[in-house]
Amino acid sequence: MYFDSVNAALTMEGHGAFVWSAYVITFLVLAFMLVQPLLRGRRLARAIRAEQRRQAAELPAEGGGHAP
Amino acid sequence: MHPKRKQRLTIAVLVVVLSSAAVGLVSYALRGNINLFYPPADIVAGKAPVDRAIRVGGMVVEGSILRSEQDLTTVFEVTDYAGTVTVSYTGILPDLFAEGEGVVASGMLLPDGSFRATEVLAKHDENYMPPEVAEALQGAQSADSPYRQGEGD
Amino acid sequence: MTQLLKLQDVGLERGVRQLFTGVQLEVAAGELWQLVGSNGSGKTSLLRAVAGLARLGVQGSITCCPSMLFQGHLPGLKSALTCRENLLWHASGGVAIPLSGIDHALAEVGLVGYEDTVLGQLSAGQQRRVGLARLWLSKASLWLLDEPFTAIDVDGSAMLEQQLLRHCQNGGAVVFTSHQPTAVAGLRVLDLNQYAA
Amino acid sequence: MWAFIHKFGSPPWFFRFASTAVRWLLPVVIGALVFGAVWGLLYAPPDFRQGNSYRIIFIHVPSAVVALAGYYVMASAGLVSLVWKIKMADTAMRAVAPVGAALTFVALVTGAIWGKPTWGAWWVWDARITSMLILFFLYLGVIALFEAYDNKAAAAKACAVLSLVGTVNIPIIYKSVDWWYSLHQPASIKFTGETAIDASMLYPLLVMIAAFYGLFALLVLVNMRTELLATYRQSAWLRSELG
Amino acid sequence: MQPDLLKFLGFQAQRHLRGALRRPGDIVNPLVFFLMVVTLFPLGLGPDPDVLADLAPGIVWVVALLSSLLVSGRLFQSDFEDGTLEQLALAPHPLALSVLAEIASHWLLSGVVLALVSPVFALMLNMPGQAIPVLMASLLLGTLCLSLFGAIGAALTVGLRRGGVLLSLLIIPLTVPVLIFGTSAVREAVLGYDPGSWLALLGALSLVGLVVAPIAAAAGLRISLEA
Repeated sequence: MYFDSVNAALTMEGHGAFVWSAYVITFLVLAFMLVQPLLRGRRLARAIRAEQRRQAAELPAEGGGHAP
Repeated sequence: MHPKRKQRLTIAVLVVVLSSAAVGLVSYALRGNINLFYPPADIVAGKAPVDRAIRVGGMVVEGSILRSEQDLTTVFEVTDYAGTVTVSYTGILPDLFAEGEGVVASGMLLPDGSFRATEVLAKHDENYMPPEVAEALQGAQSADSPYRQGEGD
Repeated sequence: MTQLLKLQDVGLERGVRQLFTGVQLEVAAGELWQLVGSNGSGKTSLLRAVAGLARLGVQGSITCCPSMLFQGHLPGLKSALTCRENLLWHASGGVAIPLSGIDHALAEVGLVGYEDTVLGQLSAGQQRRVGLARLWLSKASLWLLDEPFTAIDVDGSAMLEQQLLRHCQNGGAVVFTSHQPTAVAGLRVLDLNQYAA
Repeated sequence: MWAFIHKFGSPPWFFRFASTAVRWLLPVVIGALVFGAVWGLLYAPPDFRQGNSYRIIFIHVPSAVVALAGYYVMASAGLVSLVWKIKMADTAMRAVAPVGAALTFVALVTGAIWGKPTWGAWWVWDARITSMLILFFLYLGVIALFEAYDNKAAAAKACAVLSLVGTVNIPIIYKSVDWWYSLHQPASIKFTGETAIDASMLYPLLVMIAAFYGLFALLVLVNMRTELLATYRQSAWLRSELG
Repeated sequence: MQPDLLKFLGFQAQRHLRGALRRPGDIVNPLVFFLMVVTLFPLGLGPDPDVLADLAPGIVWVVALLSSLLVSGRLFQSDFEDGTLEQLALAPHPLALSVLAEIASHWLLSGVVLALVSPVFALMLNMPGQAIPVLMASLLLGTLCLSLFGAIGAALTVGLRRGGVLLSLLIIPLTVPVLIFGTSAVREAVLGYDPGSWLALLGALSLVGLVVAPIAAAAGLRISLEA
C-alpha cells in the first residue's frame, strides 16, 4: 500500500476529492447500466412465468392440457 | 456490354475518380503548415510568418529563465536542439513549467526574431512515472537530452 | 402461359405478430386478381412486398417479373407540376414519352383540356385520375394496384375496369386490392383472411 | 464457419449463450474492476509531477478507449445487420449504443474532474476532449434515432446506416478538431520517448483496460438478453427456456 | 432501351427545379432567416465593428449551418408524402442517382444562392473586402457538404413524425469538419493569408460526401419506405 493511513488515502495530498469523486461517479454510472437491465430482465422473466402459469391453469378446462 | 453492367461500371469509375480527386486535394492541403506549429529551427530559418498568431514548442533551455522584478514578465529560451528562440511572457506560468521541460507557447513572432507569447502551456505529455523513477532518470540522462522531439501534434 | 408472379409459402410478420402465413399464388399472363381481406390483414403489405418496397418481416419466396408497375395509395404526383409534366417525368422512369401519348392518356381518363393545369388545382378525384393515366402509358406486363377504385366515380370505375381487362387481354396481368366487391368477368380472388395466422 | 454464424444469429441459442456468459462474466468483471481500482488507487505510486490526481487515469483512459472501440463494434454489428440480415445483429446494435454512451459520459466526466487539478479548469476545449464530446453526440443520435422508429426492425437498419456514416466521419472529425484546436490554442505536443508510462502504473492500467472491455461485453450481453426477453415474451422457446 | 444515367439525372433535376421555382417562397425563406439571424448578432454582441469583424467568419458559418439544417430536413418530405419516393425506388435506375439529382438541385437553390448573396452579410459584419471571394467559395463548397450530409439525415427521418429536432441531433456532429474548414478558410483570408489548404479540404470533403451521401441516403430512404 502506498498510503500510510486511511486518512492519507482519502485526502491524497489534496487531490482526494477529485480522485474519489471520479471513481464514485464512474462506478455509480456503470452500476446503474448493469443493474437497470438486470432488474428489467428479472421483472420480464417473472411476468412471462406468471403468464405461463395462468395459461397452464386455463388449459385443462379447455381439455388436453400439457405441462410447461 | 449489358446496359445494367455498363451502368454499374460507370458508377464504379465515377466513385474511383471522385475518391482519388479527394485524396489529391487532401495531400495538396497538407503540404501547407495547417496547424501553424513551428519548431524553433523553422523560426530561426525564417520560415514562420511574422505578426500573426503562431505556436512554437520545444524545451526550456536550462538556466535561461529570467523573471522580471517589476511585473510578472518572464523571458526564457526554447530550443529543439537545432535552433533556439527567445520567448517573453507576462502572466502566471503553469505549475509544470520548469527548466528542461517541454513547453508550447502561442503568440506572435516579432520582427526582431523574438517571440511574444500570449499563452504558455507546459507540455502535458504521456509520461507517467513515480517520483523516484523520475529522479533516477534525471540523474542518469542529464548529460544528454532525455527526450527526442517528435513533430507537433 | 407465361408466369409473371409466383408466391411460395409467403408469410408476413409485423413486430413479433404474424399477419398471415403460407400464401401460395401464381399469376399467369392474362389473369386479373383481386386481393381481399379485412382491414389490417396485410393486403397493402403483401403488395408492397411483391413490388420489392418492403421486405422486412416477409418470409417465403416471391418471384416477380421485372417489368412491373406499382401504384400505391399515394399517387406519386407533384402538386406544383402540371398534369403533362407529372406524367412526363413520373411515368417515364427516364424514357422519353411523346407528348401525344400523354395527351391521349389524359383524354382516356377524361381530363381533356387539363393538360397544362397545375395538379394542385384539380379535385381529389381528378388527381386520382391523373395517377391512373399511367396505366395508359405503361409498357409493364404486371400491374400491382393498391385500391385503384378509391375516390373514383362510377364512370371512372367502369373506365378503369375496361382498362384492366384490356391489359389482361393484351397478355399482361393485374393484381389489385379492393374492399368493394368487383364484378368483372374472369376475376380471380385471393382472400388473405384464409391465411391469417 | 457459416454454421457458427448461423447459430449465433438464432435467438434461442443466443439467449442461452448470453445467460451462461453473463453468469460467468459478472463475478470475473467485478473482481477485475475492484482489483484494478484498488491497485490503481492505493498501491500504485503517485506521478512525479501530477501527484495523486493522475490516479483518475485508471478509469478515464479505459472508459475512453472502450467507448471509441464500442462505436466500431456498433457499426460492425450494423454492417452485419445490413448485409446478412441477422436479427441478433440488430439486437446487438441496440444494446451497444447506451453502453457506449455511458462510457463516453464517464470518460468526459472523469476527464473534467482530472482537468480541474491539472489544468485549473473543469472544461478546456482540448482536441481530444472535444472529439470525445462529439462521439457522445454521435451515440446520442443513434439512440434517439432508434427510439424514434416504431418499427424496431427498420429502426435497427436506420441506425446501422447512421453508425456506418459515423465511422467514415470519425477520423475526419478527429483530424479536423485537432487542426481546429491547434489553430486556436497550443496542443499538447507529443515527444516520442521510449517508455511513456512506468511499469508500476502500466500494469494496473492494463488490468483496468481489460476489465473495462469485459465490462463492456457484460453490459452488452445483459442488455441483449433483456431485449430478447422483451421481444420474444410470447414465443414457445423462451417459455421453455425459463420454465 | 436503357436511357443513360446522365439523361435520367437531368430529368430528375429538371423535375425538382421546376417544382421548386413555382414556389419561390421555399427558396427565399431560408435567405430571410439567414439575414435575420445575422442581424441578431450585432444586437446581441454590440455594434463595435472590430468585434464583429473578428467574429464574422464564425457567425456567418454557424448561421449557414443552421439554415442549411433547417432546409435539408425537408429534402425528401414531399416526395415521401406524395408517393414519388416509391416510384423512384422502383425505377430502373439506382435510387442513389435520383437522390444525387435531388441533392444537386436542392444545393443549387439553397447553397449556391446563399453563397451568391453572402457578400451582403460580409458587409453587414464589417468583413474586409479581400475575404469576400473566399467566403463565397467556402460557402459554395461547404453548403454542398451540408446538403449531402443533411440528405442522409433527412432520408433516415423522413418517415418519422417528429423528424425536425432529431435530424439536427443526427447531423450536427457530422458537420463539425465542415464548420471548422469553412471558418478557418475565411479567417485565413481575413488575416490576409492563403486559405488554399482549407478550401482544398472542403473540396475533398464534398467529394467524399458525393460518394458516400447518395448511397447512404438511398439506403436510408429504402428503410423509411419499409417502416
